[in-house]
Amino acid sequence: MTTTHEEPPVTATTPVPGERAGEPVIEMRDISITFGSVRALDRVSLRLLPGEVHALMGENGAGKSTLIKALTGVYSIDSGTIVVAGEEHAFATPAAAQAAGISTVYQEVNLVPNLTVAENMLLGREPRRLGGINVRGMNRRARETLDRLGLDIDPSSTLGDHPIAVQQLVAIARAVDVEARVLILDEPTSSLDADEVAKLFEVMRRLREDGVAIVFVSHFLDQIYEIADRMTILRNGRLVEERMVADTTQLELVQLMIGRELEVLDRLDHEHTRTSTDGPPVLKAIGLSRKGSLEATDLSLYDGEVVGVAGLLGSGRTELARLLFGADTADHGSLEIRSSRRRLRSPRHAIDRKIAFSSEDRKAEGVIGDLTVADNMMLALQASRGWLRPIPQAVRNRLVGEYIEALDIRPADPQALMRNLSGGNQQKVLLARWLITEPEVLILDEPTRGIDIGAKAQIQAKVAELARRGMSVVFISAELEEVLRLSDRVVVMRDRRKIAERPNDDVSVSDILEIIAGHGGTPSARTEEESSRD
Amino acid sequence: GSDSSASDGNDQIVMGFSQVGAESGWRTANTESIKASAKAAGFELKFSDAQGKQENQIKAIRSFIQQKVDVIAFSPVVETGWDTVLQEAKRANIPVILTDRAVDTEDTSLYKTFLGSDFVLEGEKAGQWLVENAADADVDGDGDVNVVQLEGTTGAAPAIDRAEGFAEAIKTDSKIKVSASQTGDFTRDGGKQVMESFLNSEDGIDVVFAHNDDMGLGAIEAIEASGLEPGKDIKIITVDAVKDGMAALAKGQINFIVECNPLLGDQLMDLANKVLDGEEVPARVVTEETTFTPEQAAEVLADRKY
Amino acid sequence: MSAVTAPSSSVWDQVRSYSPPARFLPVIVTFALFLGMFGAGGLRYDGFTDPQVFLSLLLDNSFLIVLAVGMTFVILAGGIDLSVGSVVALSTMIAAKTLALGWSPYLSIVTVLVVATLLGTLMGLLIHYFEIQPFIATLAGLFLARGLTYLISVESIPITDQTFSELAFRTITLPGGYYTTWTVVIAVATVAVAAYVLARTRFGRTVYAVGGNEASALLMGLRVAVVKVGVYAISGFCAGLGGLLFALYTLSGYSLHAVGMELDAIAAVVIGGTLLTGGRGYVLGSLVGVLVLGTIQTFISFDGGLSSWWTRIAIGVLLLVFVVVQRVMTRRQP
Amino acid sequence: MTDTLTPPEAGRRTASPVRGPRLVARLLASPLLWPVMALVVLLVVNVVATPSFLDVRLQDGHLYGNVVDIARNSAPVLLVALGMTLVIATRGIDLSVGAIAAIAGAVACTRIVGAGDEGAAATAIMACTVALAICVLLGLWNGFLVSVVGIQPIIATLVLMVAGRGLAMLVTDGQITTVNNDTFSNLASGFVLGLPLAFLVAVAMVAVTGVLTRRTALGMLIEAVGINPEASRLAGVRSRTIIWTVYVFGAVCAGLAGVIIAANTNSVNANSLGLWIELDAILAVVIGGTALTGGRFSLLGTVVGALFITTLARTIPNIGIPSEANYLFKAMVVVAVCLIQSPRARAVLRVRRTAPVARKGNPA
Ligand SMILES: Nc1ncnc2c1ncn2[C@@H]1O[C@H](COP(=O)(O)OP(=O)(O)OP(=O)(O)O)[C@@H](O)[C@H]1O
Ligand SMILES: Nc1ncnc2c1ncn2[C@@H]1O[C@H](COP(=O)(O)OP(=O)(O)OP(=O)(O)O)[C@@H](O)[C@H]1O
Ligand SMILES: [Mg+2]
Ligand SMILES: [Mg+2]
Repeated sequence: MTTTHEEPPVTATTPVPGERAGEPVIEMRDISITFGSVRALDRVSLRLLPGEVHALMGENGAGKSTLIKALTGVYSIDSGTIVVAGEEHAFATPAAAQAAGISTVYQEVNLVPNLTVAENMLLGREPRRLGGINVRGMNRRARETLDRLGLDIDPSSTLGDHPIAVQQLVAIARAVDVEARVLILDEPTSSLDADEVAKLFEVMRRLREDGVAIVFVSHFLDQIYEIADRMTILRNGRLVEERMVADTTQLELVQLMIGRELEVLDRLDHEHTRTSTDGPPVLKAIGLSRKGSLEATDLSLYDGEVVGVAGLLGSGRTELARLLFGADTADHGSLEIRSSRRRLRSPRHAIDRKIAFSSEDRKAEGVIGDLTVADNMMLALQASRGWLRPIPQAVRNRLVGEYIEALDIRPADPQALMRNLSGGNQQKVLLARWLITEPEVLILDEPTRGIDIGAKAQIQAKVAELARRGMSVVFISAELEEVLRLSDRVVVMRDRRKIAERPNDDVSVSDILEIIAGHGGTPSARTEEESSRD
Repeated sequence: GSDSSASDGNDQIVMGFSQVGAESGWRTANTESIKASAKAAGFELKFSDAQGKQENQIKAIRSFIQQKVDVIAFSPVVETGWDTVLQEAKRANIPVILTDRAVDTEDTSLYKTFLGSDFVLEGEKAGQWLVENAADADVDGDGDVNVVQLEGTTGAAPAIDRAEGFAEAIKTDSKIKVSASQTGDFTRDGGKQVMESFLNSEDGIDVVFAHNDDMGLGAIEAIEASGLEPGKDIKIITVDAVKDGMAALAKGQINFIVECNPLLGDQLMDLANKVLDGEEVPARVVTEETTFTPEQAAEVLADRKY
Repeated sequence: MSAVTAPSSSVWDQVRSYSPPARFLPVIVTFALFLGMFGAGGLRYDGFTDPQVFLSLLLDNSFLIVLAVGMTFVILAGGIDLSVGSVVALSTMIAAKTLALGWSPYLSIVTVLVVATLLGTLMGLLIHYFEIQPFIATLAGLFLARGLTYLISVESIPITDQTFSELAFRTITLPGGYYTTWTVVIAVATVAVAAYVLARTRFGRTVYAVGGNEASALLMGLRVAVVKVGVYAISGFCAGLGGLLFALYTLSGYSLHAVGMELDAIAAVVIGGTLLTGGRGYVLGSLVGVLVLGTIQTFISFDGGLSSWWTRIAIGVLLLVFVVVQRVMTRRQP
Repeated sequence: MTDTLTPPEAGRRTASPVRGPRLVARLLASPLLWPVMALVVLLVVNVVATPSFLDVRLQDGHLYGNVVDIARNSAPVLLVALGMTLVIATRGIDLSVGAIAAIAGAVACTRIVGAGDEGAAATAIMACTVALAICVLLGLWNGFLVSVVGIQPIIATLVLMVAGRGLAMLVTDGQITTVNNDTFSNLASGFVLGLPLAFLVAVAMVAVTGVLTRRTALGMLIEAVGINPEASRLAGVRSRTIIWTVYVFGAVCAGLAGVIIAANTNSVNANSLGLWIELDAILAVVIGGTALTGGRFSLLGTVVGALFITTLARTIPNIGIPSEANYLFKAMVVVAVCLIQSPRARAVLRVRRTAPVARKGNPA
C-alpha cells in the first residue's frame, strides 16, 4: 500500500564486470538529517560505483547507519538529493528500496525470531505454487543459498533458537539471495569469527565481479583493507573525505576518522603479568553444566586477574558466562565465591555478591531503549539498592557525568534516550552500568562488538586498569588478538566445553587456533550439531 | 449414560429454567421465588443463568432438550429470535412456558403459555397517575409539568416499553412534557449521575419518571445534594416496588410506584403442572400487579418479601 | 535426534521418542485438556458424551469460531480488536433491518459483509497510518458499531425472510440420527481457509513476521502496511460473517446482542495458545479454544444446580484450571 | 508537588528549570498539551450548550455545580486509572478492576449492615479496612498468576473479572444492599473545605503515588521492567516483586474506587458496580499519554484522562444527546482525541500547509 514507488526506477542494465569507473549506481548529495536537536547527518555525500566495495568509515555515532537508513527509505531526509542510476529518486520505504535492487543488512540483526530460517531469508519473495507458498521449494532454495555461503544451518529451524551470530549470517544470506545491484552491509562481521568472515568475503568478491556495488561498514580495519576498494569517511555526521583504500595508510585512516592523533594501543601489551594465583579464588566453578548448552566446566578466577575466553561461534562461551552470573541456572556443578559455596538463583544474587555481567546481545538483554542514558547507567546500582533508596541526584549526576566522560559517550547528554544512541555508544553505556556497581568480578561478553577502534582502545585500557585495581575480569571476545592482549590466562572452549587453559605468557593467535582445530573437526561441525538441536 | 437423571423412573418432574441473569435485585427475587416454589412443588429444577446473553439462553435450552427435561421455562432476554430452538423443543415434545417476557413469533404453538407482566402497561399506569395528578405535579406552578425521564439500559425491552406506555398516557395532557430523557442503565449510580446533570442543565424540573426504583433512589440522592426535597420540590414516579423503593415511597421521597412483581414461582409451577397434565391453559397469564401511593406503601411495607 | 533417524531404532522407539515441535505444544496441550474435560464431563453427567453434545457445541458456537478466526489474525500481527462484539450486533441489525425493508437476502448479506469489512479497514488505517494504539482505535470501533446499531433501531427486529429461516432451520443429518447445521459448515470452512492463508500465503507469513517484530519486518521490506490494515479488515469481515451466523442463530437483529463477545473471542484465541504479544499461534488452536469455552458452559448447564453467582465463579475457576494447567505443561523444561 | 508528577518527557528532558519563552516552548512540547486541549474543548462545548455549565455556587458550606460534580464523579475512574497506569507501565493490563471494585463495595456494605452499630463511624472505617484488605489479597492473586505462574496478564485477570463479580454477588447474596452510615456516605458525598472528599481522596492517592514513584526509584524500575523485562532481570531488577506490587496497588485502587461508588449511592449492586470501569480506566490512561505497550508512564496524564472521561459522561446528558446516540458520540470523541494526540496525524495535517514532513519513526 505504501510502496507507491515500487517500480524500479533503475534503467541501466547490469554493467560490464570489472568496469569500475562507470556512472555511479547511487549518488547521495548533501544529505542532512536532524533528530530533534541532534544533527545526525550534515550535508553528507556518497558515491557508489558498480562493481566496487565501498567502505563507510567513522567512529561510533559518526552517522554511518543513519546514512544507510536515509538511502534505503527508513528515514526521510531533511534536505539533499539521492540520485539512483542517473535519476533523482528517494525511496519511501525499505520495501521500495528493495524493489529497486538495493539489498540491505542493517546494523542490529533485523529479522523475525518467530519464523524459520528459510522464511526469514525468503519472506516477501518465496517460491509459490498454485498461489500458495511452496514450503519445500523455499527450504530447498534457502539451503542452496546457505550452502553457497558455506553455512550448515537447518532452514526449517526457528531463527530465534539460534545464537546471535547465526542470526547475523542468516540476515546476510537473505541479503545476498536477491539479485541486487546494490548490497549494503552495516557491520555484518561484528559477531562473526574469522572463518565466517572469510566466507562472507568470498561471496562479496564474487558479487563484486558480477558488478554489484557493495557498501560495507566495519570497525575492523584489517577487514577494510582486505576487501574494500574505496571508502567514505564520516566524522560527527559530516563528510571528511572520500579515498581509495590503497592510497591510505591505516594510521592516516584512523586519524581521519577520529580527527586527532591516535593513542597507541601497544602500551597495553604485556603489562599483565600479575598472576597471583595464590590465595583463594574469588570465583570458582566446579563442574558447572547445563543440558544442551554447556558441559561440565571448571574455572577459577583470582583477584586482579583477567581471564580471556576464546572459542568459535556457539562454543559455549556465552553460556558459561550466564551460568557464572546466575542468568541461567546450572543443572549440575557448583559455584564458590571466596571459598564459600553459593547457589546463584538469579542475576540479583550474583550482583549482591559483586558479580557483574554485560551480555553480548545488547539489544535484547541490555538496552532499555525508552529510558535515558542516565537511567540506563544507574539501573543496576539502583536495582541492588532497592527502590526505596534512590540514589541522590547529586551522586547520580556525578557518576553519570564521570562515565560519560571516561568512556567518551556521545552525545554526552545524560538525558538522551538510549534508543537514539548509535550501537557503539549504547555498548559503552552498558559497560558504565556495570562499572558503577563496583563489582569484584566483571564478566564481559563481547564488550567491544560494534565499537570503533578508538573506543575499543578505551575499553581495553579501562579493563586493564580495573584489573590493576584488583577487579577480576572474564573477557569473552571473538577477536583473539584482543583476548590475548588483555588476559592473564586464556581459556579455550569448543563444542560447549573447556578444552584448554593456558597462562598467557607466550600464547599467540595461531596457538589458540591450533588448540581449537587440533581438537578435530571443522567449525561447521558445530553448526550442524546446533541445527539439529531443535 | 442412557438412564438420564432427567427422565428416569421416579416421577419427579424435571423443569429446565433459563434465567436472564442476576442483573438486579428484582431478578434475584424472581430467581429465589422460582427455586423455592419448585422445591415446594416437588420439581427438580435445572437452573441456568444466561448472564444477560441470548446465545447463552439458547445454548441452555438446547442442553435442556439434550437432557430430556419434562418442561422448559425461561425468561427471554429479548423477544425475538427463539423460533429455531423452540422448534427443537417442540420436536422433542417438551412443553415450553415463558415467564416475565413474551417472545415475538408467528408460530404460537411453540410455547404453551406466557406468564408475566406488561411493561407497556406499567408505563401507562405511571403516565395515568401523572395525568390525574397533573395539578399537584406542577411543582413550580408555571402551568407546565416538566418531566425528566431516567431510562433503563438503551435497547432493553422494559426501558423501551415503559417509555412507550408513559409517552402514550401523557399524550392526553398537553401540559405534561418530557423535557429530557437519558439512560441511567437501571442503576442507582447511573440514576444519580444523570439526575445531577439534569439538575444543572434543566430549569424547573417538576417530575422525575425513573424506569426502575434504583434509578429513582439515585435521583433522590442527587436531588437532596442539590438542596431540594425529593417528593416535594420534585415529584418522583418509579416502577418495580422493591423494598428500598417502597421504604422511600413510605417516607414520601417517592410519590408513586408501579409494581412489577417478581414472585412468579408459584404461578409458574402451577402452570407447569397443568401443562404436563394436558389441561388447557390460557395463552397469556398476566401477573397480578398493583400500584402504590405513599399511604399504601406504609401499610404493606412490613410484609414485603423483597 | 540422530538416534531417532538411525536405522537400528525400531518404529516403536521412533514413536516413543517423537516429540512434536515446541511451537505446536500449546495447541496440543489445549486439545488434550479439551478432551480431558469432555471425558470428565462424561463421567460426571449422564448424556454428556452423546456425540450430539459435541455437535451442539459447534452449532452453538459457530459465530464465536468465526470471530476467533479473525481475532487470531489480529493478535498474531500484534494487535487486538475489541470491536468484534459490537460489529456482530451491527451485522445482525443491518441484516434484520434490510430484510424487513424487503431487500433481497443476498444483497443484505453482501451489505453486512461490506460494512463490517469497511469498519475493520477503517480501524486498521487509523492504527497503521495514524499510529493510534489498537486497543483504543478498536474501542472507538466498539462504540461506533454499537452506536450505529442503536441508530438503526433500539428495538429487536425479527428476521422472517424465507432464505434466512430456511438456512437457519435446515439441518444436515449425519449417520446415527445426529444433526448439524450449515452454520457449522461455514464456520469450519472459515477455519480451514484461515489456516491455509496463515500457513501458506505470503500475506499469512507476513502476519507472523509483523507480529514477531514489526520494525524488522519493515526493514526486511515486507508489506507491513498491507498486513496491518489487512488483519483488521479480515477481523471486520469475520465479525460480519460471525454476525450473519449469529443472525441465523437468533433470527433477529438486536442492539444488545453480543455484548462483551470480544472478550470471549480474545479468551478463546489466547487459550488456544496464541501469544498476545503476537507472532506465535495457530487458528486451529483458536478453534479448540472456542470449544473449551463452550464446554465450560455445557458443564454448567448440565450441572443445573448453580445459582447465578456460582455460575460465574465456576466459569472463572474452570478457566483458571485451564490456563494454569496449560501454562505448566508448556513451560520449558529446565 | 507538580514537579514530581510531571510526565516523563517533559520532566526529565529538561533538568534545569526554564523560564520565560522557553517555558512556553516547553509547554507546547509537553505531551500533556493535547489531552488538556481536548478537555478544554469539551468544556467549551458544554458551555456553549449550557452557558451556566461552569457556574459554581456555595451551598450549605460547600461548593455545588457541574464542575464540582465532575470532580467528585471522577474519583472512581481516577483511582482505577491510577492503578492501571502502573500495571500498564509494566506491560500488563488488569481487566479485573471492575470486579474487584464490586467485591470491595460488597464487603464494605455487608460489613456495615452486619455490624452491631450500623451508623457508627468506627463501623464504616472497619468495614472499609476489611474491604481494602481483601483487595490486597485479590491483587496478590493477580500478581501471582502473572509474575509467578507466568500467565499473560489479560487472561490472568480475566479469571478474576469473570469470577470476581460472582464472588461479590455471593457476598451480597445477589441483593442490593443498602446501608445507613453517614461516615460511609460522606466518603462519596461529603465535602472538606468546600471540596468533595472523594476527589480529595483520589488526588491524595495520586500525590502519594507520584511521590512513591518519582521521588524514589520505583518509577524508573517499573518503566525498565515494562520496556525490556529481560534486560531488567539481568540488571538485577526484582521484576517479579515489582509486577506483584503493581497488581496489588491496582487492586487497592480499584477497591477504594468500589467503596466510593458504593458510598455514592449508599448501596451496593454487585452486578453493576464498576461495570466496564476497566475500559474507562484504560481509556483514561491512554488519553493521558501512557502507551499500552508498557514503559514510560505519566500520572498527570492519567489525571487529565480521567477528568476527560468524566466530563464526557457529563456532556452527554448536558447537551441532550439522546441515549441512542451516546455511543456514536463517544466514538467520535475518542477518535478525535486520539487523532490530535497522534504526531503522525498532526504531521499529515501540516503537510497540507507546508512542505513534506520528514518521517522519523523509531529505527528498529
Ligand atoms: N532515531 C534517532 N533519534 C535521535 N538520534 C538518533 C537516532 N538515530 C541515530 N541518532 C543519532 O545519530 C547519530 C548517528 O548515529 P548512527 O547510528 O548513524 O551512528 P553509526 O555511525 O552507525 O555508529 P555505530 O558505529 O556506533 O553504529 C548518533 O549521535 C545517534 O545518537
Ligand atoms: N537458550 C538456549 N536454548 C538452547 N540452546 C542454547 C541456548 N543458548 C545457547 N544455546 C546453545 O548452546 C551452545 C553454546 O552457545 P553460546 O551462546 O554459549 O556460545 P558462544 O561461544 O558464546 O557463541 P557466540 O559466539 O554466538 O556468542 C550453542 O550451541 C547454542 O546453540
Ligand atoms: Mg551504526
Ligand atoms: Mg556468545
